[in-house]
Amino acid sequence: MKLHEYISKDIFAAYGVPTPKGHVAATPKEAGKIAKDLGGRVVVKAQVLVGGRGKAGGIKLAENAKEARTAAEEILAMEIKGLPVRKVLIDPAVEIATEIYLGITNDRAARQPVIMASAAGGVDIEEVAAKTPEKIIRAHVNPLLGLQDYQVRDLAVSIELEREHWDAFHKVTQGLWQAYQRSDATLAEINPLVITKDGELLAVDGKMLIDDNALYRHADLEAHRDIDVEAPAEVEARENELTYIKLDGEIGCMVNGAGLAMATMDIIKLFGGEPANFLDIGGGANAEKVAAALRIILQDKNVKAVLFNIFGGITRGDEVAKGILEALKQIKTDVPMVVRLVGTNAEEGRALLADANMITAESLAEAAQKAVQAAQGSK
Amino acid sequence: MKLHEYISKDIFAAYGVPTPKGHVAATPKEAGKIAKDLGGRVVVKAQVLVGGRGKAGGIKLAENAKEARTAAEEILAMEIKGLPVRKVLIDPAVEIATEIYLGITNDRAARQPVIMASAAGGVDIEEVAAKTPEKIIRAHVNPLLGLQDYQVRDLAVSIELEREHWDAFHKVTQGLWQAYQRSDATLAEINPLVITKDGELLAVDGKMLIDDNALYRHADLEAHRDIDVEAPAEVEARENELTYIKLDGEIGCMVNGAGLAMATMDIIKLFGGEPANFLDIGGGANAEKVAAALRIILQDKNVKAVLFNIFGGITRGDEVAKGILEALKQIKTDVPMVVRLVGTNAEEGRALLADANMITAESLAEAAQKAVQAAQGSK
Amino acid sequence: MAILANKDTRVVVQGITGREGSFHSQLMLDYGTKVVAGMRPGKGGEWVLDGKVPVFDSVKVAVEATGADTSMIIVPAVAAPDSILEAADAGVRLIICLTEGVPIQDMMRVRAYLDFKQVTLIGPNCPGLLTPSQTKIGFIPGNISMPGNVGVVSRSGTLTYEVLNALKQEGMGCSTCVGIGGDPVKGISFIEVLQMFEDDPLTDQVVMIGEIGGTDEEKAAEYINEKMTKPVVGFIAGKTAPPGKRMGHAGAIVEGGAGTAKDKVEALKKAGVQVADHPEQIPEMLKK
Amino acid sequence: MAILANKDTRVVVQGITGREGSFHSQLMLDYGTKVVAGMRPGKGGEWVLDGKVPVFDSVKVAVEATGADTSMIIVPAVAAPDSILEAADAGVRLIICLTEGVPIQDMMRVRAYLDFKQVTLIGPNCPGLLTPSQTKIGFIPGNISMPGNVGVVSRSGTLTYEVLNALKQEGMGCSTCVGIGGDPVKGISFIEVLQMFEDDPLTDQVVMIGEIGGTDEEKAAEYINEKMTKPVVGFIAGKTAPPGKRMGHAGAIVEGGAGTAKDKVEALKKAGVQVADHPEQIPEMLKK
Repeated sequence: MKLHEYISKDIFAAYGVPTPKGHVAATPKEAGKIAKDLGGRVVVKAQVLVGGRGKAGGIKLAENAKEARTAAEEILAMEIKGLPVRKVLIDPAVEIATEIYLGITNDRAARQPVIMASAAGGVDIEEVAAKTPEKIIRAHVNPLLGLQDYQVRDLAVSIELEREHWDAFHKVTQGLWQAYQRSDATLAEINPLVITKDGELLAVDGKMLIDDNALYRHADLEAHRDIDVEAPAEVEARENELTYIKLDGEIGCMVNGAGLAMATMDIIKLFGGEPANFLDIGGGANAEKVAAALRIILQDKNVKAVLFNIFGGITRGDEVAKGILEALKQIKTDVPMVVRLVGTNAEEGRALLADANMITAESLAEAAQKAVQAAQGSK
Repeated sequence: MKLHEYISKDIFAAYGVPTPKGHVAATPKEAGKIAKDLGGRVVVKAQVLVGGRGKAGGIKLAENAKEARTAAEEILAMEIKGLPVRKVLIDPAVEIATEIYLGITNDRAARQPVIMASAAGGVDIEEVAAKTPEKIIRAHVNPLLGLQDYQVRDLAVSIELEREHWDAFHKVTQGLWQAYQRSDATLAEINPLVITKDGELLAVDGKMLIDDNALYRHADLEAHRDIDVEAPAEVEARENELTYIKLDGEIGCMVNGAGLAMATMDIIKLFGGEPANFLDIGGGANAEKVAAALRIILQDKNVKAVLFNIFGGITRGDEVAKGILEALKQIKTDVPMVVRLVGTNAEEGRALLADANMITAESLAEAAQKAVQAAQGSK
Repeated sequence: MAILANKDTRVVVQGITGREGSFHSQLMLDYGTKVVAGMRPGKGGEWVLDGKVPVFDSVKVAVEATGADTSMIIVPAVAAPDSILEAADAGVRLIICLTEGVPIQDMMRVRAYLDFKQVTLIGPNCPGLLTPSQTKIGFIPGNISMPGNVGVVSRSGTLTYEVLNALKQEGMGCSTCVGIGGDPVKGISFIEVLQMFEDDPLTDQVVMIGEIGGTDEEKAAEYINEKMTKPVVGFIAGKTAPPGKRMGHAGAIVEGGAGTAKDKVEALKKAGVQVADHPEQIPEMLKK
Repeated sequence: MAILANKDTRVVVQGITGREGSFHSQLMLDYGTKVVAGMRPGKGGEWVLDGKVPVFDSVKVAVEATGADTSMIIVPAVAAPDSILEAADAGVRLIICLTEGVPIQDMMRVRAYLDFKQVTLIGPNCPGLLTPSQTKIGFIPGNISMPGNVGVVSRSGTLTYEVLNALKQEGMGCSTCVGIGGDPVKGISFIEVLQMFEDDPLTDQVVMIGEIGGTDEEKAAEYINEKMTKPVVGFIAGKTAPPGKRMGHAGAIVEGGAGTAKDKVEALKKAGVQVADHPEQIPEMLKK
């Protein structure tokens, strides 16, 4: 789950990382009030969960409260990459001497967290990583020991940080590590970490991604979930513990298992169709979940055919069949459906579906081809 | 550093261990007030840092506030094993069904913490350990991982705890572990951990020892240090970063290094003397510390001779000599002094002491013999 | 003999009393797997699966009492890290963790600890292992495969069943099938299983099923190129996945442009691996 | 050759710029020890000890630049755990930590981590190591010993000097002297050093100096009894120590009645070790 800049920075601050003393506003009036209280120049920043908001005009400098209010009004009316801006952050403007990049993420290959620092902060770090990887210093952190002070010093040395800033850098870096670890983050990033003209270190922008699997122990963070970034159908899917991603094609898919779901999408494409979605009903899905999944698929008016590809392991064919029948009781639809059930309790499932008006298939290739045909037929 | 029962239990409670809702009192009046507020039967318990207070009469049951006040009056007037009772804890009395022992300490041989549990709680656990060691279940805890839930379950199974108490036991045990770890304890012990007739688990008595080396990060605990348990000279020594333990003999010793200090005491005894103290001036002691050490030794009126045995490594002979001269400027004394300086800067030290009126020795045996003779001569 | 597990493998199931735990343990028993013990704290002393399998309060006691050498874990995600550590400390040689949804930082800590231990972990979030006609430990349906000389290793769950089924349809059997799981931080990796197949006299050919995300397939391709003599057929799922979107589990995040299906297919082809366009092509590729 | 360190050992000193650090580094240089680098964060680029030794900001850089293979740590207690881990991760093969007062739980974590690493730790709270006429790493004064065939291992600091000095007075030299330190949780133990002496062709006899507390001496006695062929002379300090009182450092707590001087002396005697009543008796016992 992505966290907004202002929430990420609040978390960093709670672990001792210095951040600008700004506040978030949902209206231009609030924004003006905050700017007035802060005094002086401020930055008004769109709080959206996509990159590139600066280029899109989502960050504006304001000399005073009046300008801040105007800037907020403009930004709050924007959509950035399709996402509405609901909140703006008003931070005091700072005079920047240096910009540093500092981030912690999981290195899956090393099976350890990795901390990265670069003197080339403030820009697109992925571009730095691609073009001048030597400018990014990396250090792996043993997950049982945690980040050691010597590692922080090594980073400071490697990015040629002036010694007068070492103590402040230590505080920021250990604070970021605590924020990463205690929040079950998969990414905790400060970009830029600014050294101001007054010689202070300040986390001017912040970003966190939280491990969805760990949200059960972070109810406070879950409460900050911004459902604007998800299509309504995706929200509904998540609430039903399904993974659904809407795509642009015309063949709805319901599959158990992420790998098989992707392979099913791939084979639809291979046979000339376009998948309308990714939908993984997960392991051990019961009838209720299957019914919810079918409702979600059919909400997409582009869908011209539905392909069920269920290979039973932990998921049982009979449960899936019951779910389909349950959903079809509730939803009146003419969309043709191709069903392929294999594996655990597949026969019981096929028996249950025998009387429903469905196209059946044995192999995956057959199922995909029939779904593509059905979709073309129903156009 | 030992912590009082009431402080240990406060710490346990902060980590979620259920403890009786009692309070500590310094006067009988306060004790009566607390008993009145608690209502019903209470236990009045002497807060002293020695074992065996129960047998010494330091724990009394009181039916009401009036009795509690009387009991507190009696206990506050006591000395237990030479220690004055300055505070009493008034806890509500509980109806005990079962008593369990639960403790965590450092197993130096295994280089890991070890958690111990026994169904034979409420008694002297060292006696259980000596006579029926099989009744104490032990589990080592990996210091990087911490106490795992499965280990807690294994303990519960092994002490044959009824399953209905497992959840409560889990909470108590993980709480005790947190208390142990976050307080840098060398011992955290609940004895007894009571199961009340109502089926509640309750830490009725608690004990913690804190690693002196870690007190720099526990200023809150250091503030609770009870100097009553230390002889005044020991307090003065600690404040000067010296380790001094008063003994009953007549030969004062000042030595650098604990091992050499013990060996020096041993050899004094071997040649017919009795050491008056253990005193380790530590590594790299400077003149000021040496002077303080000498003052402390000479405060003991039993001392008939002083033996300085300094083998320079990190400690420098010249610094020690300067300290002795410094102390002798301040303290007028007739006590004969035997000095043996060897190792780093020993010659410089001997040169400095050449004009002082001191007995010198080359070997340790010679020094000890001369000190024994001097002590006999000055009787 | 087979790699990792065979008919003599003695399994303790952690979480045997749960709905899925008991269902799959029964299927395993039916298949012939030696499910010698179950473990569920607080249920020690009971017998389950028609009184055939004793339940213990701890893995340690289960191992002592039944000689179990392998643990299968099918517990809620919140309990999985503790269960893995318990199994590791109880002295089993193989742990197969089926549980999905284990937090990644938990797994990083568990992995760091397991590095001390003489134990192999498969999973979490994996379908388990199948050595046809000998043993089945996990979700892989027994009836979709038969004994043979093809070793199968996969990051996916149900996609693996698809492949086993396709092989069986063509009369081809499997030496052992290992589902290593799709989580970003996990136990055994492609390379370790490929190495076992390379050394296994009963395996003549290998199928490797990967998906987008991470760089495990690329690393496996390097290993195949440098060390493997046996032919490998590969398949990569996720060619149509839009970049930057999560496809069901964390393993399927496309990280920083790397780990796309295209990259992986190219790496495998460069290593001499035949890569199938869809799973049902795999049998004919093996026949070549 | 000698055990653990010899004239070719290249030492980086962590904390070289401190008062004690520079003092003892100078004594080491004077003795002939190859002090090739110092380390002190924030002082990298400076040269110390009359411009003879370069200072680096990290052990890693010091190792890379100077080929140091051994680190001596002489930093405040609060920095010692981090310093040990830094040295271990920088790839030295031997770490000698002189610092006293390191919290025991810190040391337990450090030890658990070092179990992963190919590195030997001596200390903390130890006087270090002396291979006479070759190298001196730590506090042990160089002039109190000379080369010879007696291996010395000790839990104590200054008491060790006493023994070395007594040996020298009697014309006896030392192959290597190792002060393992008095802390309850530490690096190398008696047994490991005894084993090295047993295997060392330059060592013919061994002196082992213990003290009250713990059971290391008892375990060493078992080892001597079962494995050692070379004669061992022992000494135990603390016969007059009152039970239950702390004698200067944590190693000297008498734990639960075990670990008394009497127990240790008996265990050693049972293992065939001659035990001296006072340190100056040791040379004549070795002559027998």
